[in-house]
Amino acid sequence: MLMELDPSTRRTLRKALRNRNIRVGGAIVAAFVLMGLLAPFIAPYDPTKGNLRESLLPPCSKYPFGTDFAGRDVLSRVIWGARTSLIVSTVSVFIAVIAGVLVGGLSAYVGGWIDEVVTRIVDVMLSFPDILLALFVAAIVGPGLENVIVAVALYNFPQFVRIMRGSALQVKEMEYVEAARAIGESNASIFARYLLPNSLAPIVVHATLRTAASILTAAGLSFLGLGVQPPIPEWGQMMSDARTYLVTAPHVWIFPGVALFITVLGFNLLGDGLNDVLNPKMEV
Amino acid sequence: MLLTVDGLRVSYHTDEGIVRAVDGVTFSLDRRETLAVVGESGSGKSTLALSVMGLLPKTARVEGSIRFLDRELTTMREEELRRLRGDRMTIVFQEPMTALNPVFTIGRFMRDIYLTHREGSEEEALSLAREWLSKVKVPGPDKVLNSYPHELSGGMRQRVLIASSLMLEPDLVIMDEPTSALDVSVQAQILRLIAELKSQVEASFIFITHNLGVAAAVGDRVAVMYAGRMVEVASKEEIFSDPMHPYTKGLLRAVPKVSGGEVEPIPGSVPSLVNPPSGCRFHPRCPLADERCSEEEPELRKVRPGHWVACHKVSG
Amino acid sequence: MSDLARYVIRRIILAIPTLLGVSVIVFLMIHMLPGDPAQLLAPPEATIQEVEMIRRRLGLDKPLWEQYLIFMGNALKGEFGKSLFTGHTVSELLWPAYLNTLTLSVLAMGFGLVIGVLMGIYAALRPNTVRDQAVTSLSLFGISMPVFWLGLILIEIFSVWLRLLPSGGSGTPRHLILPSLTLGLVGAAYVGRATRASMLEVLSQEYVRTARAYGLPERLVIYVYALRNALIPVVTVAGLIFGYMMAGAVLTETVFSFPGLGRLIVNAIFARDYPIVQAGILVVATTFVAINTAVDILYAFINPRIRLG
Amino acid sequence: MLLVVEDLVKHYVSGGFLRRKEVVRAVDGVSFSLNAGETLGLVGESGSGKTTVGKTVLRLVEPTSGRILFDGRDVTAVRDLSPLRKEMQIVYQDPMSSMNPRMRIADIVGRPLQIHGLVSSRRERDERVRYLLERVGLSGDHLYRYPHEFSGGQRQRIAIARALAPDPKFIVLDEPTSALDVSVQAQILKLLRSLQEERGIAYLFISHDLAVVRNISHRVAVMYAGKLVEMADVDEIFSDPMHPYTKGLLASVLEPSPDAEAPEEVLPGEPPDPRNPPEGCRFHSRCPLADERCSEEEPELRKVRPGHWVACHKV
Repeated sequence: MLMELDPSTRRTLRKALRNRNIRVGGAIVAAFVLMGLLAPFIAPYDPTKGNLRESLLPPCSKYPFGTDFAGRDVLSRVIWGARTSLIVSTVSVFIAVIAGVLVGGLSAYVGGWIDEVVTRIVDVMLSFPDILLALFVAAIVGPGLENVIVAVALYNFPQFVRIMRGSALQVKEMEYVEAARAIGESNASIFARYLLPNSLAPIVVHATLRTAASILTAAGLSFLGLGVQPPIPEWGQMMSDARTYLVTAPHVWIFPGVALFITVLGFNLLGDGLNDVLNPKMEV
Repeated sequence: MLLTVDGLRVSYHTDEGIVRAVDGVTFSLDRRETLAVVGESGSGKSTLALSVMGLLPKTARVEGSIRFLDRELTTMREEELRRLRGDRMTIVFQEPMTALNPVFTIGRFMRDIYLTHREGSEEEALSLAREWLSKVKVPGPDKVLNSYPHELSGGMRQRVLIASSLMLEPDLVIMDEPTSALDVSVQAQILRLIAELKSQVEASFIFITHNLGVAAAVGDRVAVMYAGRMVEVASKEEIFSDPMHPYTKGLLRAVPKVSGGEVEPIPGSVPSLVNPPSGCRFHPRCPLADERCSEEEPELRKVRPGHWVACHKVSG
Repeated sequence: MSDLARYVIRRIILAIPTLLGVSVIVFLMIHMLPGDPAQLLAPPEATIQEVEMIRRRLGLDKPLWEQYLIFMGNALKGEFGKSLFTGHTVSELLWPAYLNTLTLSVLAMGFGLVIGVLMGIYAALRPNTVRDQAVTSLSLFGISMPVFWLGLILIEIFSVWLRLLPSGGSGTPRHLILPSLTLGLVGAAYVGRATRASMLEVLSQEYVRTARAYGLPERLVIYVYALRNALIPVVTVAGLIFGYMMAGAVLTETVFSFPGLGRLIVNAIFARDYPIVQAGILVVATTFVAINTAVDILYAFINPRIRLG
Repeated sequence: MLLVVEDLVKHYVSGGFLRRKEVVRAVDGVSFSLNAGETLGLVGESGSGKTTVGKTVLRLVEPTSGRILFDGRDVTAVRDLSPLRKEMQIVYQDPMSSMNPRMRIADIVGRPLQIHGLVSSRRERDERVRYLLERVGLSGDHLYRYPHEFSGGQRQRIAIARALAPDPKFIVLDEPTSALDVSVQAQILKLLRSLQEERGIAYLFISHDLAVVRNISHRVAVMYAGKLVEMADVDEIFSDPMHPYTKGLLASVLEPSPDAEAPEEVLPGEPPDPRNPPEGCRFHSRCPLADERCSEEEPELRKVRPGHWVACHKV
């Protein structure tokens, strides 16, 4: 019974597997995740140890992506960088989703002055556009892996509150919620059985898209020197280091940039595809 | 004949399969005549209207012939068709709420229609619009010209659309459930208005509705559609006093009346257009159906002068 | 009072609590930092007596709410105290940088809007065709592109290879081209996506079908009847993107060594020059709130229905 | 009397901070009663407040004032609505939007049974649901399907099964056949009637369609702009309507007959804006009989004959 999928889930799944965005995006994301997980096994060199005599080598057979100023293998650092981005983006988005869904969902369901206060707080948080809130947090707590996660989570949180709240407000007005009250469902049961499951589709889509944005934000912070600190390999930080050798050794910033771009693209494709499947609009 | 539709078929490809929205419809319309087309959901009546207007989505496949003013519409270039639309043939849709552009005033809309099809000045356009708004009994036409759609009631919006579609004195006016979204009392007003306008203009009307009472009130002739086909066409008098197709008969028995009396449901439900029943599409719900009905598709044939029926079980 | 006037006033008044919230957060920054604010605001080599003097001079010994009122009073006058290290007042440093960033953002926004809206319409008019997919992919690339990486690539192409444009610095209009192009391309991608989605939605509306049913020429239907409606949500997106540009300029400015607000803030963070950080963030956030309020008001002018809300 | 509604009022107040304050008088002093096993048809045009009456009676909408007695209990006063929810149910116009799209039929129909502790196990629940589905004319095998897999008529049967599940004494039917095709509507009307005969359920049947109301009701109440204007036995109200609005409504109805014509305009204008109803009799602006008094003094609903109530100065 549990093993067999019901027809509508199966249909959604079939639609998802036929969707090109999901296939391409999913493949990229899977490759990125594997790269992050398997970094210790597939990276040819230690990403933190370099040989200064082999500094800034262009791509060659020994170092396919060349080496950086400290003579570290760029390929290995790109591979390990995936792990850093994976941790930062997924953990921060996960925290933001859980907190955002609860706060936004309850705020919408309870309504009244609580909703009013939550909305104001979210408005204030969203008044720090884009990377600015993360920058603000980074300025207070300082750089470092954990702090970047906190900063990025805090920057994602109000967005999920807003989306969940909007979605839940819409669902709350649906007749089936009233019908649930009519048969005597309790508030807790309405929230868990009716409101939450029907509000989640936009959250899933958005979580994917925010993962993409968070990878960019985290890399941006690191690029500014306010993010993940050396020696932990991180793509944004690698590019920042390479700016000094912009002209002489472009391979040092091109490869992490390509990795970053493709990874973000993968999540964005996946998000778009999920949007097509989960929030179908009328066909024109 | 103003309009002749012959063997019209319209189909769409969808995820579920090919939808045969209209499947072999033939009829013609005289000048100054009103044909009421009645059918339940999925009967293809609205698709029929859209195909005459050339407003079907690009994905639709159209076969057969539609001749209007002695010209073939199905093969006509879009630009030529566009010139006919709004000028020689017009359509009034069901939802007056969503049919009007929310960000433009009524005057802007009516002016644009006029200037699209006529050489003339803006003043001429607005004065004609004002004249027609008075003809459809809109109180304060000047104020309405400067109003946005959301500032008008449903009944007023529908009057505006009727004025817009009659303003250029077309030959054919299609009304696609124009009163279905309105209250009973407002529906009565609009139907009365249409009846009065009919005597003032030269146009022919195709009036599409799911409501048998409305069809009886406006139609000279009535066509009954079921699952993409026309099953019976006759004068209003004949169709309501002597219906011949089992579906028409069933429908008339199923509809409750204010004069009282029992209702008799038709068993089953309207078939899917993706995989419609073989033979006569009504046979699974038909009390008279036999083997032939499930195999052979009945043709719409004349059983009496002016009375056409598509049923194996009707003789004559 | 007309509905429109009422709406405009309400929208402006609603921005006030948001701005107050922003100012409180920015004000509290000094107090959220680990350590003694007076110590943080004193030069590193200051003696205990000097720190105490600073504490009194800056009013850090007063109750928090009083400090906030003083902070706000000064902020409203455009005064944010002195930089801790350079000897300049914060205003002297802030406003030129702000102006630079504003110039950069406005240029980028103009560029992004024009390209984005055109791309969006082009794609929406031929949905699911190869050309639509090309445009859609391009905008997806745009939003997936790390802005600093794009900047580096443009430098590599236009400054290193072609030697057409300066790779950094400021002063001449030529210095603005690459940074605003970088920001503008990303902005165009977002605007393009929003326009396409909105245009597709509008094209499926009944009033578009009505316009066609009355034979209105396709050009009128699309560029007037549909576009006017389609741009309503795009205006909102544009407001958000402008904020993104103001803040996203941090990265672009760093890449191009452009003396804007973002770079000022980042450098101040490194130097622990907190008055500058506070002022910079407050100014960006205030601009963002102001723009979004303006957008909402603009909205009411485009869309007659919103005035009732 | 199973249900007694006394002077029910529901005003919606909107606006507030710099928004124009508006009071929508959706329901403005409505009284009626309903016997066990009886159907009261509540007729009115859009904005007449008929749906609000139905929802307020169930306290899905909180009344502004008035009293609702159900089976001797004061519905407006109870704190725990749960026991009442078991006995009073509702069926909506659009069955699709009134069902959680992510629930299976077994859950949709079975939840009321679980909530009110009428079944002790999942198996028992499924058995009951199967029985209910078959009773409303569906196959019991549909248990594990989702609402979107059914046709409109089938969905309405499921909604009826859900309302039936806790074995209620009273069901509000809010335009239950308006979204259905004519041929299917007749099936649902027939089903509702047979269920009433079998279980003695009382119905409040809300509809804008006079013909449907005539078909199913024992008594009929006509609403206009938040007020009851006339109430009488079904045959009497259709054969001898007394309020000018009822008369106008009846004259506006179109019957499928060979000699039908577009109706004469008997009700000019449109229903009033409930935010700003006319003074005096709310119908006076559209009434052919109205005089000065009608525009000043609000007529009471009064008994003009046994069982026939009218609110009109001219009757």
